[in-house]
Amino acid sequence: MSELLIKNGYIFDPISGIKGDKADIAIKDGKIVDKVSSKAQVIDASGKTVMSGGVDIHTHVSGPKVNTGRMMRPEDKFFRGSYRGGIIKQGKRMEMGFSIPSTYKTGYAYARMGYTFTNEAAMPPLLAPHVHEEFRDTPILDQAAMPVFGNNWFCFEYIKNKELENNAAYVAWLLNATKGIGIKVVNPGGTEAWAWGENCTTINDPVPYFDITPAEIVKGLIETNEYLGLPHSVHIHGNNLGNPGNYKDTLDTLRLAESYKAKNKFGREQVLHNTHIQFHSYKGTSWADFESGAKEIMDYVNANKNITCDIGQVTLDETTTMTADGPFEYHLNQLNHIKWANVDVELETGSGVVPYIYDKNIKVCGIQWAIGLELALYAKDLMRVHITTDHPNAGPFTRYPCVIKWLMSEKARKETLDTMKWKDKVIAASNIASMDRELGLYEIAMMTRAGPAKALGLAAIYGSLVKGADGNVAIYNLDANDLPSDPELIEAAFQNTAYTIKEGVVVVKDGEIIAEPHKYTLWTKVNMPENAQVMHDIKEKFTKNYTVNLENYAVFDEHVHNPRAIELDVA
Amino acid sequence: MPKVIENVGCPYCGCSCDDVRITVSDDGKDILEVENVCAIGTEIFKHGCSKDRIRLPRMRQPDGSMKDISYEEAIDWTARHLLKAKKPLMYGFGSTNCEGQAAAARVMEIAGGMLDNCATICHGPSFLAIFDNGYPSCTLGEVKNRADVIVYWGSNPAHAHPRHMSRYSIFPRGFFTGKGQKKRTVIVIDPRFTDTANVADYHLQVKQGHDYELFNAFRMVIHGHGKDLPDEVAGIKKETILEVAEIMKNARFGTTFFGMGLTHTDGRNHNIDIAISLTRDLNKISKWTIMAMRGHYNIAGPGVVWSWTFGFPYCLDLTKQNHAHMNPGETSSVDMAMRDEVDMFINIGTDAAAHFPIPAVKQLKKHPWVTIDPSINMASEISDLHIPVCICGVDVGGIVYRMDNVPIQFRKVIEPPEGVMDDETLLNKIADRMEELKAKGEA
Amino acid sequence: MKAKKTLNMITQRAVEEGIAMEIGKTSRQYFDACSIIEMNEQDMKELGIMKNTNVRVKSESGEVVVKAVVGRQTCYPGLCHIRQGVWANQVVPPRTQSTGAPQYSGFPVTVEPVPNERLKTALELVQGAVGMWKGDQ
Amino acid sequence: METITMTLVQEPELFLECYSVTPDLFAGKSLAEIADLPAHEGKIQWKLGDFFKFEGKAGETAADTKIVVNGNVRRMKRFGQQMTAGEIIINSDADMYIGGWMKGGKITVKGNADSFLGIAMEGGEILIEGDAQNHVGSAYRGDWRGMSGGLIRVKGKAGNDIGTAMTGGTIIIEGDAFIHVLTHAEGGTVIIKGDVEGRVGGQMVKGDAYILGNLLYPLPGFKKVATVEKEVDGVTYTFDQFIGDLGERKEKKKGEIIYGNIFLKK
Repeated sequence: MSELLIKNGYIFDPISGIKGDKADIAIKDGKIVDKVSSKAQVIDASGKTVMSGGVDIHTHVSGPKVNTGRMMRPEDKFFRGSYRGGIIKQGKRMEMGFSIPSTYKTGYAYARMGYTFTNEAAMPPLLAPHVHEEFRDTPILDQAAMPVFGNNWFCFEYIKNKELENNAAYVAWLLNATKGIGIKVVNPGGTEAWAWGENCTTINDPVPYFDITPAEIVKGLIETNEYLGLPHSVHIHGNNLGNPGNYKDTLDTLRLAESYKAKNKFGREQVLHNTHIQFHSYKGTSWADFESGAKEIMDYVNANKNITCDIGQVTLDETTTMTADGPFEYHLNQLNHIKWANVDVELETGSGVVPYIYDKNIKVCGIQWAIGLELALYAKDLMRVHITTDHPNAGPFTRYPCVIKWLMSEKARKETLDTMKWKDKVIAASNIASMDRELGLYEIAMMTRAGPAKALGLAAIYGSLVKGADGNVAIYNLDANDLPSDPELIEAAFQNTAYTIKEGVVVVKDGEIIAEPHKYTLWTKVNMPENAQVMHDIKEKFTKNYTVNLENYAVFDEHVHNPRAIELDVA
Repeated sequence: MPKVIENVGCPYCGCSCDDVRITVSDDGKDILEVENVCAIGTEIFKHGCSKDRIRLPRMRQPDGSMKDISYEEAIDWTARHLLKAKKPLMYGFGSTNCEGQAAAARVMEIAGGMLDNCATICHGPSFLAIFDNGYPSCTLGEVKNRADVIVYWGSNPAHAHPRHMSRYSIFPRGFFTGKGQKKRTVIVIDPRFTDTANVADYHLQVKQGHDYELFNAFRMVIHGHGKDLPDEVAGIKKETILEVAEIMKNARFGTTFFGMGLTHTDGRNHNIDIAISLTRDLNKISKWTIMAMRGHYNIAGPGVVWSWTFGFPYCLDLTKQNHAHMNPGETSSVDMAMRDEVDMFINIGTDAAAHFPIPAVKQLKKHPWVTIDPSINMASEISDLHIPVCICGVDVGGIVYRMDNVPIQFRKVIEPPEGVMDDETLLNKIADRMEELKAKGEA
Repeated sequence: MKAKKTLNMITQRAVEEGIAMEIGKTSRQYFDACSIIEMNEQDMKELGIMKNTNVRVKSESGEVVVKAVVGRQTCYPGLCHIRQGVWANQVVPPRTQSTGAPQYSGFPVTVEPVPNERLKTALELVQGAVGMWKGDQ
Repeated sequence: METITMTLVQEPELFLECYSVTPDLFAGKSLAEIADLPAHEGKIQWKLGDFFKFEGKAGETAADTKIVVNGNVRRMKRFGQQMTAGEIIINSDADMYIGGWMKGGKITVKGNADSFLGIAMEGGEILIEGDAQNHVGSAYRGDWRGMSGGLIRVKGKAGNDIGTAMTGGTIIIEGDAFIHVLTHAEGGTVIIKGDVEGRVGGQMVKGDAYILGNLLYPLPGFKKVATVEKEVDGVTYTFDQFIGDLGERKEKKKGEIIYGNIFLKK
């Protein structure tokens, strides 16, 4: 029986509505409780900010394309270790890489920022054992992964034939087989088209051969998701990412959710999560007249409660883009001519990886930076708008503290803007310079833990300090009543916690890893009767089209690390 | 009652076939029958249950003979020598599961040494090319279901990957390729008239060592400079180049499979690098992918595991504690051997003594040499210590990565000989022992 | 007649070698599969080499005696092939062009008939190279 | 300029990484402090003083510091790595990474240098009086930003990968070179006074190669466009000018297509 008492911190817990009150947090046997005995270990948090452990709703940290990025970029490691004043080994294993960190660095670096849960944003089902192997080697963090469904041949056929129940049975089967948590959609139809070198850039472009449109795919998957009542909603990276003028396609995608209402027992209210919405909020007709569409997009999001999003903030770094949007990565490579990796995955999905430099001296990069921040600053309900960098696409997750700084400080935004070569053009093409909104700690807590946890349907366990939740706590060196006027100090406080506590165990103290307790793999277990038709279809496709045998496809139990199932019953 | 085990993975080549059917004896110790497997795979399973498997570590004695010792002694000896060496090298992993490769990473991080795998002498140059130019690839099912043009360049699957053509590339009938071989065009580019060339529609007998020039010529055609080609490039006539380039351009889905013919010759990585450039070019007008014909069933594994562990797939220098370094040519096994940069050698799941050029073997043999392998091989017969282990895919399961980096879950089919450890257990025990010795200040 | 000619040597995998390797490197099968050099018939004629006779192959880094054959997978004149393995590696130059991969393919060798010389076993070659060979026991 | 002389007194058993031997790290330090600087032999961290004896005096700044290395340091790597100013003179052969990532100053090696000489160099000057091995002025693995400035002169011969992914600066090889010159280059100049086996300018977008000897296997991707007179390293020759790589993507500047050039001495 372990007990821990965190005393006198300023508590920010949007799930329970606590806005900076001075209070104690008690943890017993890994869970938040009302009180603990006098034998409890005490942490003095006076003058410090206390939040639940951070929850990342969308990050690419584990699995085949992340690892392809690591493998193909030795230069992302070179001179970024101790050579250049990098990290000294703190945990059991060394930490490597900047934009695509090693699994060990991933675990340690998230923990140092006070995060305890991440949701891997795209798991190709065929390659699921790889994702789970990386989970095993990622310390501290609890992790989940979303299998991709938006270009899956089974889903195409069931949705085209309007067989909702069959599609639901297939989705449930696949979540079980891959130990996945929810439905991810990436460039619906477009990635399948890319297998023939084509793309779907609007929601109405037909998918070659399959005679279905992205709009039908998305609606079919929303219906499936709500039929099953999964903890998370459909999680979408829509068509036409990254192109000028795409905000219209984004609005088209968002409107697909209009007639749907969330049905689930997990407290989730949205039916669609639009991820890295910054990449989808572009106006203009070319890179020459490129401008922000943040206002149009966020006006729509603000007005529609059944939508959540994360921002995908550009951090102005040299990074590595990676997505299941295969055609986009090819397109990007044609622009920057650096190396390009691509992996089309049979019957299911694809992906691409391209290094990218968001140079603050390039106008477009500056505008992209502005758009992400505008989206957050226009948002009315920050429970529905989450901080991400679409790690590592718009920048590495290790820059979250910097993103928080920009959101909390107009001065910090101005300072960054002032370093840009095309500052005036960036200002002309966006509204960032006129925005004086500064977010507070409560809003940051919404955007970094409470909101994502609620959208994931996991708020009873993560992102919250309510009784019964996991004892995951981040204590930051920030006096909530006397925030530093120097924004750099805000960034520094969020970069390295005073304490990070994972299930009641202090894992980080003063920014240093001191313990590596066990971690969980979260997944969604749908209990429903076996569907004979679907099992027949699965067997047939495995016999005829897959190159891996059905019996070797589902992740073997011994390869799922410390599983923690979210269960639900479907009659 | 003999038992039939289905869906068994074959621990031979990079095809990592997972449809093997094995009948095992009542007591689970013998393999009675093996089906759906090539001639080479059959031998592996046969050997797995042979009665003369080594069961105990063997230490070389001053008179040159080998003496059985306990696992504990072998683990302690290895741990102490690893700690003592200034720059120990662990090399191999051609036949090790990923769990073992992850444990090896832990061992060498504690030991502060060098960690390398067989890719260093096989597809290492392909990694170099991937570093420089990326890797537009796909899974093998994409080839099976979609490809209408197949190129084997410097690779000979008829010999090195016996079921590759039938399972994945030329013959299978996939979703969009219902007519199988009839609708596929096969191009083999090789200086020899290989058995693979024998089933091809086109065999381009390139002048050995001049593949780079031929790739350059194809790229010129794709970029619209076909007319500027000389009459012959690398032994291939201009008309042939133009004709084959036209086939490539008109493919619906093409794949280039390349092998040692490119990685072992002059230019090494650049031959692959330009092949990747050609693939990229072709994607402007068609859909093309490229894939390395990885040799062993899990030789993609260490590249995958060590990339997530350290960020580099091979040739790792872990001597600096806080960060890893990699630069083939410096940190690669054969180069280090020839330069005499290492002072201890662990050969695991391969046979460096047979597969390294002999001058490199002589250099490594100057220092303590440990072989970790189920079998007697050349390395075991010159080593100071030979530690037997289970055979992955036969008496231990685990995850392996197929040539297209698809993870395949291998099953255990028979019980290992009594007392024999698997790689993961052995390596973790060596790591634990090193930590113990360090804690005691005996390092 | 004894002639010398510089050929371009490569070493690659063969299915016979693969099978034999799994049987064991000390096996007869491995010996039979790997101790041969495949050459073009024209080169053999020029060098005065009878089919299936022993030849000495010399490179910048070593030499080895192997049996000369015309392989099924033919080489063009000037190109020769020894299957990957112990015999080939007696002559493969360890230079890597700073890539880590030795020069397994494309290095000059001279081939001369030595019909009366004996082929060595794999073990004799490897143990011999490191000073451990004590003769057949 | 102050001179500090370091003389080898103890040979390392393996190879020693002398990343601390730069004018930048020596400047402003006493002899004892310099002798205390780290050097790695495998996993063992030694001090420079374990291998060298030091005499003379370091300058206040890097630019004011000259380091003379005596004794056979053939098995020592990384001299002058990342140096920004000052001078190093090595009176023997030296191993890999001489002047790697160098930004300024000058390095002279009186003997041969091994591979990765001046990789990713940004400025300054390297003179090798003997031969160099492979990857002279190349990029680090995977980086598309190779040597971008400065001058490397090798009086002897060099191996493969000269100026791979080069973007600027000049490399002069006075002897022969093997294969892969200016591969993937996007700028820079390589002059080879001897013969080259082949593969000059493959995948090159931009850059200039001058070859005074023979080019045994020219790439098909280069096309002869002119005969020109050019001054190379102080001497004027007549060259055939070839443009390419016609198989690689091309960039336009002010509407004109930019090519890589190979100038072959007539």
